[in-house]
Amino acid sequence: MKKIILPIFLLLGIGTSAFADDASSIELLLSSMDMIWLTLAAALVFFMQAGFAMVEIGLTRPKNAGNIIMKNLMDFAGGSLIFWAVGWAIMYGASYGGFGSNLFLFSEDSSVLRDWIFQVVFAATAATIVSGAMAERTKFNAYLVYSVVISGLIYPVFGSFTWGGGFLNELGFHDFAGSTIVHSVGGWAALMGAIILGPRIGKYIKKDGKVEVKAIPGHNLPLAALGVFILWFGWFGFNCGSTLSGTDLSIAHVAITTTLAASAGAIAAMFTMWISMGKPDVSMSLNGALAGLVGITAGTWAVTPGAAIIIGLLAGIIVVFSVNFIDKKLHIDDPVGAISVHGVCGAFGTIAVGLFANKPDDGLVGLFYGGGAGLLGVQALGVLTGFLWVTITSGILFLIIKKTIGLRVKDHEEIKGLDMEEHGSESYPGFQIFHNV
Amino acid sequence: MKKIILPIFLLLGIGTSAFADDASSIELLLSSMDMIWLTLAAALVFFMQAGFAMVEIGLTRPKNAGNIIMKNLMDFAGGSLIFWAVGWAIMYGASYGGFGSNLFLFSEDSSVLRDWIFQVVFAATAATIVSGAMAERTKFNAYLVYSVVISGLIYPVFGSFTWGGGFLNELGFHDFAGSTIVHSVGGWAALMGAIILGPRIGKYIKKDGKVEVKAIPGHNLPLAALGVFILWFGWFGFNCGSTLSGTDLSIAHVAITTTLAASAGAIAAMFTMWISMGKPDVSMSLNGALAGLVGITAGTWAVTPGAAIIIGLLAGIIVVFSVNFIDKKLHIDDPVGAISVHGVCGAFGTIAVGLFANKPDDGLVGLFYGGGAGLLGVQALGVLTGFLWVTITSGILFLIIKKTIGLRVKDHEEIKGLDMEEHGSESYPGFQIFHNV
Amino acid sequence: MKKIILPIFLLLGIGTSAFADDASSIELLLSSMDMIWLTLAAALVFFMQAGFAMVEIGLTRPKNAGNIIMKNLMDFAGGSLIFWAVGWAIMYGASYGGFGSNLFLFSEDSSVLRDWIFQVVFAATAATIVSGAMAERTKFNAYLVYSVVISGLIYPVFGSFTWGGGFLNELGFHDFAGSTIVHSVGGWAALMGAIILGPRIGKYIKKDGKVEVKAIPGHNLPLAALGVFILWFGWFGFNCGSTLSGTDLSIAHVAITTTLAASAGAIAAMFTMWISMGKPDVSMSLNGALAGLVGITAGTWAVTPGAAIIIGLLAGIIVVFSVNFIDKKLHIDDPVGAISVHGVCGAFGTIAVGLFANKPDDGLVGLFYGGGAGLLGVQALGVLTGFLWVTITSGILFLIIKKTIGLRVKDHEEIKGLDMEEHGSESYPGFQIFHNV
Amino acid sequence: MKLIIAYIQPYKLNDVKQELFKDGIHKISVTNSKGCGQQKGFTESYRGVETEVNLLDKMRIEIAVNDSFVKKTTDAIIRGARTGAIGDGKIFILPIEETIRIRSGETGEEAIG
Amino acid sequence: MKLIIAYIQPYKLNDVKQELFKDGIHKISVTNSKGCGQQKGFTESYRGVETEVNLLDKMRIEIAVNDSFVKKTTDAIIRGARTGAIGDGKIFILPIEETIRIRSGETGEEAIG
Amino acid sequence: MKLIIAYIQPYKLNDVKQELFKDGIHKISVTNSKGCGQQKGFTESYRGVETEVNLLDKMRIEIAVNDSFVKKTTDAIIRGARTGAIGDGKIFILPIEETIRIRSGETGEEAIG
Ligand SMILES: Nc1ncnc2c1ncn2[C@@H]1O[C@H](COP(=O)(O)OP(=O)(O)O)[C@@H](O)[C@H]1O
Ligand SMILES: Nc1ncnc2c1ncn2[C@@H]1O[C@H](COP(=O)(O)OP(=O)(O)O)[C@@H](O)[C@H]1O
Ligand SMILES: Nc1ncnc2c1ncn2[C@@H]1O[C@H](COP(=O)(O)OP(=O)(O)O)[C@@H](O)[C@H]1O
Repeated sequence: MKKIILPIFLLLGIGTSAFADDASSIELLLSSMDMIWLTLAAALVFFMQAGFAMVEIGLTRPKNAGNIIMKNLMDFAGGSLIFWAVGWAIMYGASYGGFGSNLFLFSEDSSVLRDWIFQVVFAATAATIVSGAMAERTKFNAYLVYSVVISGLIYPVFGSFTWGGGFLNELGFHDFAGSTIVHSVGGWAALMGAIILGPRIGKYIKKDGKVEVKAIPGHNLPLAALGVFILWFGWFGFNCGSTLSGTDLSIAHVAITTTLAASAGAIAAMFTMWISMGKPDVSMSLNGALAGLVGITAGTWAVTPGAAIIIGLLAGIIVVFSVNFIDKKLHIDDPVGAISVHGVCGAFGTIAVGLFANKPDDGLVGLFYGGGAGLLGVQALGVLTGFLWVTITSGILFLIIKKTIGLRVKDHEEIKGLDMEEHGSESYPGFQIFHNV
Repeated sequence: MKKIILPIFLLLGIGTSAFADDASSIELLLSSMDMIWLTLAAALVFFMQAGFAMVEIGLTRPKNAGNIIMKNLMDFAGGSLIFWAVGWAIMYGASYGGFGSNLFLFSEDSSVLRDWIFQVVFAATAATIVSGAMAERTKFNAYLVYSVVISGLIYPVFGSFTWGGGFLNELGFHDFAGSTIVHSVGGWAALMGAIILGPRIGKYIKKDGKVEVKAIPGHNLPLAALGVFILWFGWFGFNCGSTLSGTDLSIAHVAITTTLAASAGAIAAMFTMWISMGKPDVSMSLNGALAGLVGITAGTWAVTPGAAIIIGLLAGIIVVFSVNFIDKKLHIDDPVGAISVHGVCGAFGTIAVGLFANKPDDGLVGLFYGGGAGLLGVQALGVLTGFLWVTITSGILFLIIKKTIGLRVKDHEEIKGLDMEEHGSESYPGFQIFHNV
Repeated sequence: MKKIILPIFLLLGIGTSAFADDASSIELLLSSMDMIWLTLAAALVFFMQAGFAMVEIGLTRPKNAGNIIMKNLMDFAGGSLIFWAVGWAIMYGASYGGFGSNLFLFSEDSSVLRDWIFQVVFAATAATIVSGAMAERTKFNAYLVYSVVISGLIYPVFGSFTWGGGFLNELGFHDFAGSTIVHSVGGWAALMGAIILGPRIGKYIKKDGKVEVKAIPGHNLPLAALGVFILWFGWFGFNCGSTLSGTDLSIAHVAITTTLAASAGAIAAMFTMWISMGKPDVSMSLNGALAGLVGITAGTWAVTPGAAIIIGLLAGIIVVFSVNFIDKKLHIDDPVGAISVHGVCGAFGTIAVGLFANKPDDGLVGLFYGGGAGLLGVQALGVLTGFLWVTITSGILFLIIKKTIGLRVKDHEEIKGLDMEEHGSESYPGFQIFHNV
Repeated sequence: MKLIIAYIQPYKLNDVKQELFKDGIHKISVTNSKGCGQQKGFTESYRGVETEVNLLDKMRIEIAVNDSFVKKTTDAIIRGARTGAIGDGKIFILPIEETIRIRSGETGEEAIG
Repeated sequence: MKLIIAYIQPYKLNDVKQELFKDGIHKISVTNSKGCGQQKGFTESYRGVETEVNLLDKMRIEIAVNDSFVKKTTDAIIRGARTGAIGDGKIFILPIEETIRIRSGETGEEAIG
Repeated sequence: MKLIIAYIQPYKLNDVKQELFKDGIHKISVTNSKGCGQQKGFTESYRGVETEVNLLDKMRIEIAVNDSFVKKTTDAIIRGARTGAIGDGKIFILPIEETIRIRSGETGEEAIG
């Protein structure tokens, strides 16, 4: 297939006769719309990996930046290979002709391939969410093992209950683009990881029986902000692409609810901090935008723009209180707020569908629109199932890793930084860095 | 709407019968093309927010980076909510069934929603341009107020004169993607903001009656460069998307004139600096690329590739002289050159349409192509109207803010940095920073 | 063409009658699919410029960052102008009505314009690859001259042999998206540039007759990682766009092989380093992802996902050994590994088509699929032709530059940094930098 | 008056500060430094090339005190910084001839505190 | 010969330099430093957690002068750095026993200027 | 005991270190500094505005040695740092009254090495 020659060919003569067959041309066009739409959406979602990496780097210390790069690169790399090998077969095998025939992606059906490329980037997103919560103290090889298991097993199995057509799907559980299926799955695994790992040295200081909570400031807010913008940008693919069809005219509706909820989340988080702490905090406002995005992801298709703003506002408030609660009360050390942003706001967003959904034609009507508590119940069930499935399986996984190869680096490695100890080099040689934490 | 299940459905049987109705399929396809085109273009334009943020961060000092993040995040967040509430109704209400019925976006018409998502990102662009010119000294709450008013009132009203179908539109004013309507609007508001704020401490030193102009170098050129690449990338959506239709075959023409003008602008600015100052300045060359982009935005559809190069070259030269003039003669302190890039080059580009337009079939012929001075006059009128509308309204706005909540931070806050004073934290803790300016 | 008004127009009445003519609507739709597909793909490939810039900045020293920005900006700017003037005519003139009629892009045929915008970004990619290998010691004006010649002559001539329809194309040489045509062309020019320039001061220290190889660590791994993610993202446009048609249903296949090969490359490079050097090196793993991408680029359309993984793995291993060999044995100083990533892995990937191709319907069958050595031979011939053409022409070019305006900065300029000496300013003023190398 | 210069491990800074504060020493100046001493360097490797790094990050503390405070100050530093491992650092004591407080122009023993 | 060490507010560096130049003192060395003294620290807050920051950015200036220049130099520093507010900084004067100019090998009073 | 303070060109640090190591001096501390001396500054220009930069990057080396090592040390520094051009730098020698090794509490001549 050489460049340029082909399209010219098409334009000269052959085209017209071939396309006389209107029906088949239309069929081709319809397929092609889905093809380019999902491929471009997949590219956008892929790019979110860069966003996650930048957010995590920005909100942690310079001595671990290289390690964070490696985690974010390798959870995608390993995750996509394992999803190719078995993950896809577990998640969608039932819908596409059985588990066995979907191992190693032997299909040559362009629509299967199209769906695969769009799905693999979601699996990788779920995996990479965890990285942030476990930052600055996790052994690199342990992280590699974890990331393969979540992409190859934990995520796909829960996916098979839902998008794959399993029991939650049959009950009418609605999670359009993955508030629960992707974000909460990542968020709850992050929760278990952060608990089992324990906090970074110096985060919680015991003093006269009381625990003093210390801030460990992120070292590069511009990178963190860039990461958030990249994530928001990628979310156009994440949510809009989840129409799964390029000829679905609800695409703009999805884009609008996504955008408004993110905006509302950022504003709500900012004012919540401003009022409760006295200053509009930068990194928390960034978290607020992400909270709005995660919160709207389940209902983006089913709620009105106005409802999206309310959901975003609530997510932005929730994320602040959740981060505070997890840090100051539970003393779980989550450097980037992944548990709150993805776990908690993902759960909230999924339940919000049961309140705000307004698609009577599709049988999706939430409590506030007179649909009763039925949908709400199903949504809550989905959230709960996800929570249990992930906390149990990822908990077991992290404990096994802890007992075998070990989950956490040694104290002196943590103090020195994972870049030096795990990867043998620094990330910012040349810059003078004040390494007192 | 659950994942995967839907498209499979389409592929099995139901598809063929449903699509037997070719005409309706074609209708759907045409609508879908517009839908995915404008949504993707909107995503690209949204991403320009990241570009603006990175350019502004890169060209200012490290002590204000967090504040810049907040401004760029919040002008989008606040701007999109106010555009949802009233901005859209002001700008396009007349075309879509009246002001009243367009408040709060109650429409469920997919084509309206599609247009809205594409338009909101333009409103946010106009707003965020101002941020750079007012960097490092503006009170954060004042900025929030400003950004809501420009996105909710100043921009939409001028938009209603033009794209909204108002009097300038009826006179034949041609501004394809917004050299004036978006960029100059932002640029002139930036001008008023920078004047009313006054320069940063240490920028212009009075000495024996003469004013000495000092450089306050930007602290992170790599981020600034990244920002410019992001903006250029986003401009593919900004200009090409402004065909407003995915089945408009002039898309590639627009892409080409955009690319060539940007290239020419970068080269022209570089050589202008090289010749006049002795060295090819980095940040000014980056400005040159943006100048070319802004300059071509009005005429991108109407001029030939060759003319685009000329426009880009001129914009690249103009931006250098304009930056110098504004800094060294007018002593208006614009840290990123926003007034010159967006205001001046936006005006120039709009007028250039009157010179270079070459679309006789559409009645768009510029002076150099034998179209006489008619178009030129209309273009000039549009530029002038924009200038007056924006300078007056934004001038009043900034003065009101100044008299009420105050526009500028206190001196000691400026010296200490807005990150510490307005947001209570640093953006680069860990890095050793030489804070002597 | 004013905003919004047009689509509204379409929706009201006129639409239906106009579209009664189904056949012409279908024709329009097919053209539009190609139009938006190639324009969006071009935008993605354009964005790779940012990726190249960030990788190069990240892997070099802070004192040269501004110079690297300028090189990466200007090779695109200059390259696109020269490609407009003559490059396109050289490369594709024969296919589009002759050399003469393709100078300065006077065509108004939308399909020609569409192809042009997609091709120009490839020319710029080939050019910018060289920048990394010549980083930190090349005179800026010499680089400008080089970049114009490669985009205007060296790349287009080789392109005319292949994609342009020349002899290699006629022999059946298959390089889908440019492993050889783009990447090796850049890589071999990089090789000649690095040889003729000589190493950076302090890279190879002669001591008692032996040469000691020193590391000159890159100063900003987070930026380098961001660059790699941007490149990978852009590769969705680079490879998938090379279907050259938006209605080619192999797009997802291309996306999948691209993604899997990149993942495999990253993993292979990481483990190769881990096993051979004891630690999973960050920058080499990043190179591994790029190696996988470059390696799959030729065969992305023609090989299965499984074969793509194998190709990626091999590319990831090869790049490590190649970087080591070039550095430690040949003592050619290539700061970013461009020669290995683009030259060597590009050649490998092109040859891999002769081994792994599996498209019997198109006559593309590799050795391992029973296609015999025929294709392999043609592929090898293409690789060799590319190598000879580029090394000879670029070698001559660099030597001429060396003898005339000079290729390399003076020693004291190199020590002080190109930012100060060539551009008169620093890239990170404010940050404390440890300038001992 | 003496100038006490101490090189300590960076991550011990907070402990040292606390010990000093406990003993009423509130005025200190801290600088980023790189040092090499008995503590061996380490090997970094970058893209497969090994590099011996023997300049390690250290904190350099400067405290000017009146003579009677010297012992108290060095004791506090030692309490905060000692781990018993190589790399703990050194303290150097230099004579100061005069001290001036910029704000008030006070000099000598008054100015130091 | 004396070594004059001064800690000043970072943003006063240019003023101090100018005052020194006016008085013919052209040789100085400047280092980034963090200090804590009478000037109170401030509270940063990061993600809702308050942190007391009591190491503030300071500039550390070192000037080696011959004995006759000491007064001139400290006066110039004070002129440039004094605002009258807490945090203005300190000057310490230490004895130098020998000075060597690396380029020429000159020593003593000749070398210092 | 003496404290040897040397300001050198940043890119000469490796040479100086090597010369010191050759002569058995293994303990040094290095700080980033900016200096201005006989070496003229240079003109940067940013967006068309010229700025005189007269603080140049320097390395500040501190070495504490016993009296008998002073000559050896300064000679090694000079060998490593001298290019003969302006900007090579200076060496200052100050008296140390006491040295303490934090790890062991040793003091005096024992502690320094
Ligand atoms: N003689 C010296 N001159 C200058 N700096 C020294 C000297 N001795 C030690 N240092 C500084 O103190 C740090 C710790 O010294 P080291 O010998 O590693 O500690 P320890 O004595 O605890 O083994 C060194 O990295 C160096 O910065
Ligand atoms: N005794 C001291 N030892 C070391 N550094 C000191 C001492 N006193 C003051 N400094 C330095 O001087 C800076 C200014 O001191 P401070 O007491 O705040 O100023 P002022 O005396 O004007 O109130 C401090 O931040 C610190 O860096
Ligand atoms: N009197 C001094 N006081 C403080 N620092 C000095 C003094 N003289 C020289 N320096 C430092 O030494 C550096 C080199 O001095 P310079 O006069 O340029 O070298 P040279 O004597 O070789 O010409 C200066 O940049 C400054 O940091």
